[in-house]
Amino acid sequence: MVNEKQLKTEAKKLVARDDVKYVIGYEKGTYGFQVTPCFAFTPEDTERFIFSPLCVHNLAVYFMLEEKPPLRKGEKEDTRKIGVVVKGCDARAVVQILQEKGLKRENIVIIGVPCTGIIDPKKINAKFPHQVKTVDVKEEGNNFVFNINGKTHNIPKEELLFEKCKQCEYPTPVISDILLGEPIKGSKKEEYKEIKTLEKKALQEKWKFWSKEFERCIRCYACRNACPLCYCKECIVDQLSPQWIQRSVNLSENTVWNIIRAYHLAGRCSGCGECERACPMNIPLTKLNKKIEKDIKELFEYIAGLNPEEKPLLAMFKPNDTEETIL
Amino acid sequence: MKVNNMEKFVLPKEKLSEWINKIISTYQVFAPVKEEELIFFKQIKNPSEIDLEFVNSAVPPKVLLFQQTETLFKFTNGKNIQITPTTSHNEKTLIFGIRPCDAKSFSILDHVFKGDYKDPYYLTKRKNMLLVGISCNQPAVNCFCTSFDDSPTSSKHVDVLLTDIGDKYYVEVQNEKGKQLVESTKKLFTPATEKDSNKKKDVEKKAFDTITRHMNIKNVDTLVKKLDIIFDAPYWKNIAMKCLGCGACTYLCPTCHCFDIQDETTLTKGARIRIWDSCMRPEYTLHASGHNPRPGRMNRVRNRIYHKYNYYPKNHQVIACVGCGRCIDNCPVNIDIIDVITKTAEVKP
Amino acid sequence: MKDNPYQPWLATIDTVCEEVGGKRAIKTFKLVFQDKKIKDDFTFLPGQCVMVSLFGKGECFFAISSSPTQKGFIEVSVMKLGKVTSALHECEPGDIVGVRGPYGNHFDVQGWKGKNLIFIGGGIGQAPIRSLIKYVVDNRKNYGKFDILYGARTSKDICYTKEFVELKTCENTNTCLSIDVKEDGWGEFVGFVPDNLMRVKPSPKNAIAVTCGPPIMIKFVIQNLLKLGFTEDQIFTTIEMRMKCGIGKCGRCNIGNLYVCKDGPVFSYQQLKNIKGEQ
Amino acid sequence: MEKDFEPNIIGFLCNWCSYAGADLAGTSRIQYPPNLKVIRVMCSGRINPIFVINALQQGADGVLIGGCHPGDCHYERGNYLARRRYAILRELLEYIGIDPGRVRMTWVSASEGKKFAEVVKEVTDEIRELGPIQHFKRENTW
Repeated sequence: MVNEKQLKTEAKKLVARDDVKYVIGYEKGTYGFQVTPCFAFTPEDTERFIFSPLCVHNLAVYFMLEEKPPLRKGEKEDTRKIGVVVKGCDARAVVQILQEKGLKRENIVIIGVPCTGIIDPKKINAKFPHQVKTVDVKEEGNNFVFNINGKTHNIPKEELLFEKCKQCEYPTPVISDILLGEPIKGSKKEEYKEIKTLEKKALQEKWKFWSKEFERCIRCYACRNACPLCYCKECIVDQLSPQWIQRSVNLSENTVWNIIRAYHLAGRCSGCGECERACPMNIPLTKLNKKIEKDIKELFEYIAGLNPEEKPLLAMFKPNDTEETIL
Repeated sequence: MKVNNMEKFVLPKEKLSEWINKIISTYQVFAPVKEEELIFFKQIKNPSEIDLEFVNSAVPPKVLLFQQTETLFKFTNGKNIQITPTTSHNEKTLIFGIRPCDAKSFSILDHVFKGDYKDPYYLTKRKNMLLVGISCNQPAVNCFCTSFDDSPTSSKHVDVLLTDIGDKYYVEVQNEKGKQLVESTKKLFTPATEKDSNKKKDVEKKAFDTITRHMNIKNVDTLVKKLDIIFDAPYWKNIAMKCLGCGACTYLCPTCHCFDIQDETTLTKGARIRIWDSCMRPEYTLHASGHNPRPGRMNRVRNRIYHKYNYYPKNHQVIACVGCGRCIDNCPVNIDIIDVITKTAEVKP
Repeated sequence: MKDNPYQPWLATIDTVCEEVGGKRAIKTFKLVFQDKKIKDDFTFLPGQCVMVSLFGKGECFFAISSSPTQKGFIEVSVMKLGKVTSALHECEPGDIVGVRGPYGNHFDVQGWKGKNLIFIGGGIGQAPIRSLIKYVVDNRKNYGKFDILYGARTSKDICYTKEFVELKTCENTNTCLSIDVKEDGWGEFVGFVPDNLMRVKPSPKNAIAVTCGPPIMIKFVIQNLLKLGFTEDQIFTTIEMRMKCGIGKCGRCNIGNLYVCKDGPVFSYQQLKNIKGEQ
Repeated sequence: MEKDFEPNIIGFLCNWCSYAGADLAGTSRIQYPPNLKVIRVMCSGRINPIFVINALQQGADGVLIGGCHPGDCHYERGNYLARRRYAILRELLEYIGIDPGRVRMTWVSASEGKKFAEVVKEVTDEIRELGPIQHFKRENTW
């Protein structure tokens, strides 16, 4: 894991620069295992920065949430850069946004953190359900070490890691201005085991599975808002004319919403899993995203978020793309 | 309606199923049911479906009164328009296993839906609904109902409250409605002894002690005034920086009542429906002209908090928060309402 | 009151009057309730609003622009902007709409008896003021001098043109129109409404000023009224917000703890200044 | 399954090739099933996946997308883009549990009236076999 001191020093230097507006990192949360985004406007603010295996958030989302109120008379646009701390998967989201020209490279500064895996908050909360005081975590070999109420707990990493982290192929940010520590070579391989199991099931089984999941959806759109790549000015569900997806909350509309959300991320999703983490109804959204990721890898040999110069998957083609199912 | 001499009984645990079976024969019973590790209030046919090993249901039980999608009325589409009102829900319903905090939220929502204009959809359901609560023996990490002078074992807002005191339930009848319910199945209950009520007191004390997070509210008026003063403080902007505007907090809040009204049509018919909406979305207040009175996340986050802790007390003399902790549990970026309100004490205008 | 506040009464569009053309067209719709009893019993006061629904499209909150003294119908003036208003602009006489209301508070026409009234309107903001003007003109003897100021972008953007011509002949009434940009053949003031106000300089003595229009206009009109010596409780305005229910439940039209649909839309400047909330 | 079930199929046909192909099939009096309801679009690249999903939602039992042959697109690349989108959508729908036979794509040029009729027949037969769609049809329960 990253040296926090180095992180603070680099962030401090960055905030102090005239051309940087603020730097987004992580700080301790308000209780238990929570970590929360931290906006550093001054060098002093960076003192609060931390980095631990509890830093789940994909901070790239804040680039797209930056509000630009209309300029007043005589006011000049603030073109200062925004700095952000990113992990491997977050960096791919940034690349993807750059690729789509949603952001200008010169407007951002990226502090890259080679990541050794993040703890799934659901798993850790299930282990220590009544933890009020904030907890520090350290990584030692293949264990996470927690110091809770004076007692040390050693828990194997495998038990607590996010599923996505267990198969992460790009632990080191593919893009960064400042890289903290030594890059980690991705040694794992994404094998889409879960996806393949589900794929093999009979159509009816699959529908039974998904309809049960989608039925729970309350359409709060937390999945959309937590996603750094869902940044359309007007989302398709908010559109009134034509209203493709009705506002009624029922299986039909929920299914369409979930299909379309996943489809809109085809060839764009970096697999950070924020949608699933934000979902209060525990809908396994990564299972949808990963399926598309797997398909495009197989069909078009394309992996999202690796090269900012490349064209987006669905904005280009190869003359010999698959024709298998076309009549 | 209040029965002065609140009657207390005990119900042996093994007789619970029998009691519920009796209730099911006269009421539509909604009870906590587990689905994918989450608890939902669903209609049950059999007591075995009930799962009482939970603290908070995923979606608050307000969904049973103020449905996420409610048809207001139907109409025929085209030149000759005719309106058909929806039939009112006159079935007798009963929520079994509602938590005292969620029950309190109904009392809070009543203010909105009664008001100058009576909301028939909510009120008919409310009128026909009995609440059988269950005390919270093991409050969760983010529970803070005690911050509002309430108790995890309070029977104030339910008709009947059960408290798990070991091998039996301690039953408190709160009002006439609850009395009738118990009366009709009197055989199963025995009057509570002093030992039983002491046991309940122990449970209450234990539950109180389990709640370790507190929102620092000395006095509602002081808080309202304080919030009035710091309305323009940069504090709100700092909190809102983190906010993703996802709206999970509002959908899962037992006292949030905002809704949207939309028309849905086919070629020949249509309906006007009411669906939950969230003040965390920019579209919520966007005028057709393009003007938005709450353009920034700061305005929206502040509005959500003020609505609960300032506007609502001003209008209805009660804070619109019951301390269930759902918004804290489900916020993806750890915006913690306990923290937000507690820290306002130090904020300078 | 009906049992169900969400359910509208059916009304037929009687006539459609095109006030302003162009991209942001304005039309005035005269609506007659189908049910005779409601038609006779529907009462309101100037400043109040109704929810007009177009079935299959949605509902919109409009100020009633006709006067309570005109019985048997109500009028609403609508600018073509969103989904519902655009659809409404397609409507023809004979089409059916839904109406529910009246909602909100009203101008204190009783309390203002014997006072001089100053009306300052801009663009479509004239709609609630038109209702008020019609009412006070019909009860002319109860009120003092009238100053009517109205401004629009160009002479083509002026609503209720004919009625302004009639008002000019009304006794003890000073009607001043203005347009923002100079035009050939325009005989009246050229400039913004707040500037016209400084030119007319109505006296604050025993007077009430009512203003409605675009937010930016209201802001400067109020500033200028204060300069002219009006006190905060002499200035009244109406506010608009996005609304869905109209009855203080859906939660979107609040300014602080007040709901515009229920506690508004008429507010005195004194009230507005003291509420903490976004406008 | 009902015995005499006749499927409703929505056809999104591109203006320059498939639609002309359908026209030719008509003028050449080639018989093909009447189950296909055609919506003309300017290019197969215009077809947003939501069109397809919405058709299924509103009661279509199947969808047929028609475009120009690769290389023949009036807008040079529209059909290539559509091909990619279609491939992903088809996989995704199958993953959700919807028979991929319900959403088909075909290349029909303006001169292929006969091919058009054959494709429609094949698709109709296949969907007739699958029966009415029972997945996420909009119910409008109100």
